[in-house]
Amino acid sequence: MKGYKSHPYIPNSVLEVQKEMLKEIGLNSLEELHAEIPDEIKLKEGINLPKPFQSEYELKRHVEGILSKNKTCKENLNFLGAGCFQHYVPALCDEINSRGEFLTAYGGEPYNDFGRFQALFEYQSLVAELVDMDVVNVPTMDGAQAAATAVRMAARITQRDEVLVPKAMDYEKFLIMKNYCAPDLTLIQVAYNKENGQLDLEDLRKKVSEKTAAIFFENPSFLGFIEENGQEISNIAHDAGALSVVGVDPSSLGVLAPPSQYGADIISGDLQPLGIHMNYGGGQSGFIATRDEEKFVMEFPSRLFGIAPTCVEGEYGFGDVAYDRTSFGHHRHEGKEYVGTQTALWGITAGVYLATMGPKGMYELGKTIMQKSQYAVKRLSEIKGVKGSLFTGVNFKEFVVDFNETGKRVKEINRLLIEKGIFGGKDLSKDFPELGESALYCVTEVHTKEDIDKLVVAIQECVKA
Amino acid sequence: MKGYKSHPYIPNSVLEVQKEMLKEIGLNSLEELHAEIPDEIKLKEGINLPKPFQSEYELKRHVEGILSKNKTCKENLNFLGAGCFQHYVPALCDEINSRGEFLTAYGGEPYNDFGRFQALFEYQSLVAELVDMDVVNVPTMDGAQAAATAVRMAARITQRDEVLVPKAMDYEKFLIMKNYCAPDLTLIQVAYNKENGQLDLEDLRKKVSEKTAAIFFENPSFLGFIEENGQEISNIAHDAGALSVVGVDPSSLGVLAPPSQYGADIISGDLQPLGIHMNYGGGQSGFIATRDEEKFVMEFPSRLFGIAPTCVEGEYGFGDVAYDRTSFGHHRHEGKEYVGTQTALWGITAGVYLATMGPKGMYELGKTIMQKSQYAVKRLSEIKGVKGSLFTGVNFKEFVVDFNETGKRVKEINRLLIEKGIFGGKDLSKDFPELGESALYCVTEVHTKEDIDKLVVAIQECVKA
Amino acid sequence: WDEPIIFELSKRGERGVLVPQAEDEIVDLVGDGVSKIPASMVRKEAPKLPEISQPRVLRHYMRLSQMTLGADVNIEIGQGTCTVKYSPKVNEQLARMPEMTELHPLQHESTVQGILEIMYKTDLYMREISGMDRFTFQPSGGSQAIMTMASVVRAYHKANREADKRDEIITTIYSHPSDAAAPALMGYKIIYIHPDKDGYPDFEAFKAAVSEKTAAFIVANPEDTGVYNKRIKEFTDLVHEKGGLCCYDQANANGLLGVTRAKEAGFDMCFFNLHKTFSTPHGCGGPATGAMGVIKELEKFLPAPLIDFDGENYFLNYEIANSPYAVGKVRLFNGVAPVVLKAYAWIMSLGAQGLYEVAKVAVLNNNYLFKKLMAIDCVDAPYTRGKQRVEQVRYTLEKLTKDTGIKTEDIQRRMMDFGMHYWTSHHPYYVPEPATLEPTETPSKEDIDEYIATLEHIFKEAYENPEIIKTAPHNSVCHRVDESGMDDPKQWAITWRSYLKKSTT
Amino acid sequence: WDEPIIFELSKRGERGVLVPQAEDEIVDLVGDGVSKIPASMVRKEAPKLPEISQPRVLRHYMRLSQMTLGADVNIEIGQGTCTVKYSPKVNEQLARMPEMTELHPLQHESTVQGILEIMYKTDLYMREISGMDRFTFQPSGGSQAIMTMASVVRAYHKANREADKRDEIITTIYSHPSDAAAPALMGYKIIYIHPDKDGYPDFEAFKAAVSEKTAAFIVANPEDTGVYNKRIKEFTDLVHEKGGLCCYDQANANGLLGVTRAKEAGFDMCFFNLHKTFSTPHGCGGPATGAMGVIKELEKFLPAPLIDFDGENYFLNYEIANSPYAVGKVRLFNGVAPVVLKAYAWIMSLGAQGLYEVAKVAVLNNNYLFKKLMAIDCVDAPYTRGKQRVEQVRYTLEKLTKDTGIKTEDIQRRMMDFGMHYWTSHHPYYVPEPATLEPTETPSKEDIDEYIATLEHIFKEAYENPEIIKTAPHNSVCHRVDESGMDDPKQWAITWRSYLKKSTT
Repeated sequence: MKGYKSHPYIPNSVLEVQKEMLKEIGLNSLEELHAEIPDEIKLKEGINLPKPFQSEYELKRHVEGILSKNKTCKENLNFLGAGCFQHYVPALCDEINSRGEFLTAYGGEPYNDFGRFQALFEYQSLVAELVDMDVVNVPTMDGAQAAATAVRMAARITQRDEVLVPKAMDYEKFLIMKNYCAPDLTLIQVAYNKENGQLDLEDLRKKVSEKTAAIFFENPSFLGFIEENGQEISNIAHDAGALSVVGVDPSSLGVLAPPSQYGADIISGDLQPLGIHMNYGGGQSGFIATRDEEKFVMEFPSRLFGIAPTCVEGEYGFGDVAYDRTSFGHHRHEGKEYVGTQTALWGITAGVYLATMGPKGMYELGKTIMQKSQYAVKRLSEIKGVKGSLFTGVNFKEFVVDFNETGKRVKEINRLLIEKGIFGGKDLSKDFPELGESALYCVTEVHTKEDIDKLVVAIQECVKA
Repeated sequence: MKGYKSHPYIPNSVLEVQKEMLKEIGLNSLEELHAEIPDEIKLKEGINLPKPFQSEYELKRHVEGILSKNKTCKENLNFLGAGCFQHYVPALCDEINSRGEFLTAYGGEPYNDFGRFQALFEYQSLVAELVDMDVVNVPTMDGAQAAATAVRMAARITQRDEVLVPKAMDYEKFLIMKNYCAPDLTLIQVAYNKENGQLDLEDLRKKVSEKTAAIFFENPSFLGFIEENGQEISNIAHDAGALSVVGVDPSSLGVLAPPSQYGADIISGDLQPLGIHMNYGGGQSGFIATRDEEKFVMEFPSRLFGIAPTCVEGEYGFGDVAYDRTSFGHHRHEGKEYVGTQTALWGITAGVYLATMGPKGMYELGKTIMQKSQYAVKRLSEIKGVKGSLFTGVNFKEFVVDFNETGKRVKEINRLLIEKGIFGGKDLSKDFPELGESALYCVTEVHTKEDIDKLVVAIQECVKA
Repeated sequence: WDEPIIFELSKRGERGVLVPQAEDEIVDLVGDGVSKIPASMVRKEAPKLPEISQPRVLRHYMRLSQMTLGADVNIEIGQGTCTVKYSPKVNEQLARMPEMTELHPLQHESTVQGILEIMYKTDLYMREISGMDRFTFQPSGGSQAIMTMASVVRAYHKANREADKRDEIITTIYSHPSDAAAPALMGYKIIYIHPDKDGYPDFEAFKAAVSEKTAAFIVANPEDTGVYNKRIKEFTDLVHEKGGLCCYDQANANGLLGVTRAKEAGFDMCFFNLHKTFSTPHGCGGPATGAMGVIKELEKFLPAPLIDFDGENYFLNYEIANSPYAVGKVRLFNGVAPVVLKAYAWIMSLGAQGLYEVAKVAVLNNNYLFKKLMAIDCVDAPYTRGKQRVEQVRYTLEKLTKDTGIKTEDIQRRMMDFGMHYWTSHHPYYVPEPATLEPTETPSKEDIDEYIATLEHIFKEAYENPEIIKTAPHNSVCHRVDESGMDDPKQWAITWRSYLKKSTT
Repeated sequence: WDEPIIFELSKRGERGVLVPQAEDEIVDLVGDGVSKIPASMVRKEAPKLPEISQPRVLRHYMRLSQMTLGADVNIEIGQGTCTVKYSPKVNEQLARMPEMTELHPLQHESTVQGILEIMYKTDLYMREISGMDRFTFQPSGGSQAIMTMASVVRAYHKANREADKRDEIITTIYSHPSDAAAPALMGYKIIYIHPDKDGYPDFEAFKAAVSEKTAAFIVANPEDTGVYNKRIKEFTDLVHEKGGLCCYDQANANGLLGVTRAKEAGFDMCFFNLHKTFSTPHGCGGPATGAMGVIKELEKFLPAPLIDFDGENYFLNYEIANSPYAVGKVRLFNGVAPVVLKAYAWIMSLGAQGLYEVAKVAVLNNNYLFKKLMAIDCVDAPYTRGKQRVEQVRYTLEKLTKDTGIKTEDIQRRMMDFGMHYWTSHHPYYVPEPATLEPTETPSKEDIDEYIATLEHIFKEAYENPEIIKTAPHNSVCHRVDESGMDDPKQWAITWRSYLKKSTT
């Protein structure tokens, strides 16, 4: 019989066993299986793939060989952020998410997958404290998806179809939201204040209307600054009968006020900063939080795990809250959006992170980041022709470095930096042409003073070169 | 109060909790603890250690920084063996021995540590099949310790006090056995045949006597050759009323006969080749095997886990066989040698390895090693002045490369090889001065043809240089 | 373990991990950093996260993990349609190397040649396996892939200026719920085709449904019943005739690898769930990848970037997807690279012969299970009598329920007492008292026999001692949950803080 | 889980992992390799190892791991003398980096500067912590360290030409059994000192025992009872007066870190079990390290090599231990380096203040537990009434046994029903119906309270429902084992093959 016999991954690839089982079902060979598939569409030749490695060792050595061509943010010094952040991942996070039980569980019930339900319920509860809201969902794909769903929820609640979004946001995130909201919703961009980067309230007031379902803004913004007028923006939304939807970086919430405290109705964000490795972008994971009101809860497309009593006094059990909202419920495509495999393991990981960090850890994290990024801005500003921060106002973690007066292109500077083992900030010249040659730098708790000093010296050299 | 408060590793380092607990036991401060220790011997100043790292991140980065000074056998090409071997470690081995439950268990009972008992019982049983013997112990420190205990067992059984050992053995192992057997036993070295390296039977016959407790020999020997006269040596031992004790490399037993089949009464060896990383020598782990006869079993100092029925029909339970033999039993120092923490996790790992490899895997492993090492010998012999193998006869995994005619010292060649990213074989010139400038090379399944060819080219260049 | 909720472990003053502080020189220069935060944005009260020492956090989650029935510890047959198969540990080891985990997605291409090579080659292999011409790994799950397919459909018709007129998408009731829900979200009207009496999608109904309004046909084949639509080519031909596109939900293509492909069946697009068909671990529900492939003609509508090779270097290609109608983007960055890496390693450890073996054994295991279960009096499976199923079967316990009153949900709870999964089905239950079982290629014959024996034991109980089933589970981690509050806003509690509020009033 | 013995999982033809084969070119040149094996040495029949697929091997060991009560999952108080504390996961991560695992011990020093630096610095820190002048990490467990101490004693007296006359080693009954067994193996006559009525080693008896025949005094302090010998300096002085050496068993120095040291108490040698005092994980019983320190005068007898620093490079120093009487070697290569690495990381995360905190909290926890347990009527602890103990206490349940017939072993088995450890004591039981409990610094107050409450619950059962204790365990992984065959050569079965032979006859 054709096929790869006695393969370690396939117990029943043993020929004798196959014969025995085939006999049991009245067949003589594996080829007699797939009888229902018409010959015309069966492959005659088999597919054309490279010869498989003949041993686990060779496979491992091969893949390690390929991976060794990557240059990591561990051996190099990385200042890229822009939605994916290099934070320290406590050992417990990896320990737990590599536990085989969590790694290979999927869709079991609250009885046999009790730990999965509890861990995700706890994740919901922990993020809820961080954002000071009563409802948080099982994680969605990424922060962009979370934002897209959040504004769709707002549109369903308000029965309106325009969403105001900041011009100063990640262009890729904008594209994701745009595609996801099409064809039902229209996204309208609100300008930013050229001075301090903040949402242009005048433009906002101009664009808000009785068609506005939601005002979506971010804090800290994509360009890193802290949006000061959160409450005012929320008021403008509410005055117009719209909802205030805020995207937030959870790593900031030890020191920054959660959006719920300045009027947000729905909060979205990305969990990746909370104990999840960057994974070339594979660590993204979105969350959405609302108040515990039926009109909000019933608009979530995601699963929501709830705690419940069992038939034994004092025992906790878990289950799905309002399951029939979802596309897994009886209404299928008439449920809310759709649900499916998203990023649960990262949710569990974020839970481990928050439980490990505690309130003090989150405060210190925020504080250290504030200090180190301010230090970097200050030191970079000392370089002739470089402005450490293009905007006035205070930043969290990220800031726009202005290279316009150096006469060098960011692209060129970054190329030179790579040679020095440094990954410079994201080049903004394409998505934000109005900012000229500027780059979005990210500084977190992983950067030591020495690292920042090294960056400053390197940029100095690049600018001179 | 002094000390490091609110440390993550020490829950009760929280000041308030300490006060509460102190109050409970009628004290006011931590300093009032240790009341029983006389002031004269209490430290006044505290000890002088570096300031601890203030975060897990800094600790990790610091240690990674130090470790990065190591050059590994993964980035480089390693041909060192001599008791510690670079084999492929299947992913399952690391997966299982990093499971927190196994990693942090210790001395529980067969009820709550059921898995530990079963895993170690299975390890014993798996090694038993490999060596074709009925009794195997819970692992001891390393192969040298196993050999030392094996000959001590033989001495107790025979009530004699001389042990014959091969001259062609690891000098460090010899020292370990010598220290461990002193002052009761005398080790007498038996010469080897200069031609083929094998035990000199003439010399052996000369030295064996009614004082001989055991003839200890190794197969494959330290110098890598296969000892052909196993049965004859065992016969000589038995004829003299001594026991035949054989040290063996378990990775050879898929293709080589186990010593039990050529007369061995006790087998010893090191488990490190069976799925355990080299760990700079930290992966060593010894085993001892005998027949299931009371006179052997009762001489083991180690724990021996046995299978037993429970009060539930058909259920397996586990326990200690003949516990009172050990120094943990009622006889304390009159028990057999002593017992304590040894290398249980490596025993479990070796069990996983053997269960994963199966009979076919062990055969193929042996075969591949035979082929690749023969290939290396052949190719090395093509280099002018180099003899791929100094001895005639067949080798397993290791072989003595003779550089005498190159006019170069092994030390120098190895230095040059390091520059090319190759770790050459162990320099034998110190421990085996009679072999001149020769080195013990090791080739296993991890070496590809390309690797070996690279070595050959490199040595060629070194020899010329 | 009787483990508390994590908030109950909190003790004021305990720390789980210490965080780096700014160096003294930094503090000297910038101060405490936080004083600069605008007053309106200062957090006044710390978040009420628990304060727990590190060993206690660890113990908590270790215990929770032990209370989770992952594929690593149980016989996976009972999670039908989910294709829970063995995820090799070596692949996990590889994906956890810093050369994978410590990469930022915006690093310059020259610094990520390794992962780009892997993604590029996996694309090539996927093309071979499906017959499609180009894959994107951006969709990070099956549903997102379906949404992306619907987006491409929209883009395609827009480019052809037919978007307005084509507003219908046809699917079948035994395709995944997302095959309807995701296109519906993208604005399409959904038309469901029901099965004919043999369980095949009803061709006559289909003919009636296809028209100039048809934007696309999105379907799984085999469907959740395990029935393979033999006339699939007629279906796709018909759609093409009318100008629509054909999208293949191959989330679970486990029974077809190397046997038949999307291309031969006439599809323009398809996607594979790498965590189903290609063995990457399910992770309690992601992260995942819905690798989506299209024919050449549709390539230009895919979300950007695609990964390409110029003969020397791998690079992110933004040029291909430059149609003004292109989807743009569906997920941040470049998808879940470690998942692609694991799928790559899996393919490279099996090759063409191995993938064929996977499909054949998955189908063999399924039909063996099918045969054995059908021999049990109270088990039946509607449709295609006497014919083979592909990789799974949807059974019915209608007779059991009639005889004993025990419902499929009761059996489900009781199975957990034996440490096994058992899945009923997606809602609504078109098959009465359904159970969907899918053995994949991973269980051995002994495993399957054990699973069957356990079911038989429970069916026997149903007739002899139904009470034990109704009150199950007995030996699982927790007892029967009172779900009565789950749909009641006054009672539901989605977070601990909400639970505390509601349980005190 | 009701998991079979691994041999029962075997299925002919299954493979767990594939092994590299020689390349074709190699085969062409050397053939099959195995034909060259001398006929006498060919294995004729393959070893009867089981044949099992990879997922099944994994599932087997995953299940066994879940059935093991490691410190990561339970409240560790019940393994007295074992000092089972928290082993930080970050240390484990570090020790599993290839820069640690993939080092061959014979690599040239220039290629292992990192690990040598760590071992060298750990030596320096150990010197500070103990007051000794040089450490070796070669002994790979406490017992081997004791054996090494005895070897150094022998070497020292040999060098002084007193070896023949000094053939006695003195220890105490509450020191570890190996403190007697290992020196006995090294040829020494063992003299045990019993405690006086207060539980301190009897000084009068000791005076009588010390003589010119005394080679050394090897002792733990505190002993297993948790009693600290206050007059220890008088003991060591006396031994020195008579020309003997003093060896300190500090396997568990957890209660003394930063409080008092071997040096001040007058010892010439000591050792720390890194898996006890310095938190490296116990690994089901090793691999481990018995870090052994000596005063300057004894350095030259240590096993070689020692690790040194020439101001620029770290190197293996074979010169120091060049006494012709030196021990030579006790373990292959340079000990268990990853264990040393983990201890280094632990020290660097605590510093002097942290080690002091460890000792204080370990003693605080112990005395808190002590106080609470002594308040229970049926619990007592002989010796030093009303005084503090150091890090552990040996209790007696004599009253309980008298009252109820329930013995300490019965309590032990019953504790397992609650997922907790409980250790009786080393044999022989000098303290009747003993229990040795050691909370270390790891459990929280709540953990200790829970442990106490569980014990109280069981004691109550002993009076009210003793049967449930006698037949325990009920909820553990297996039921009461019939140990009757364990000492019977006809019945014992140390391997599966032996079990099969014996159970069929």
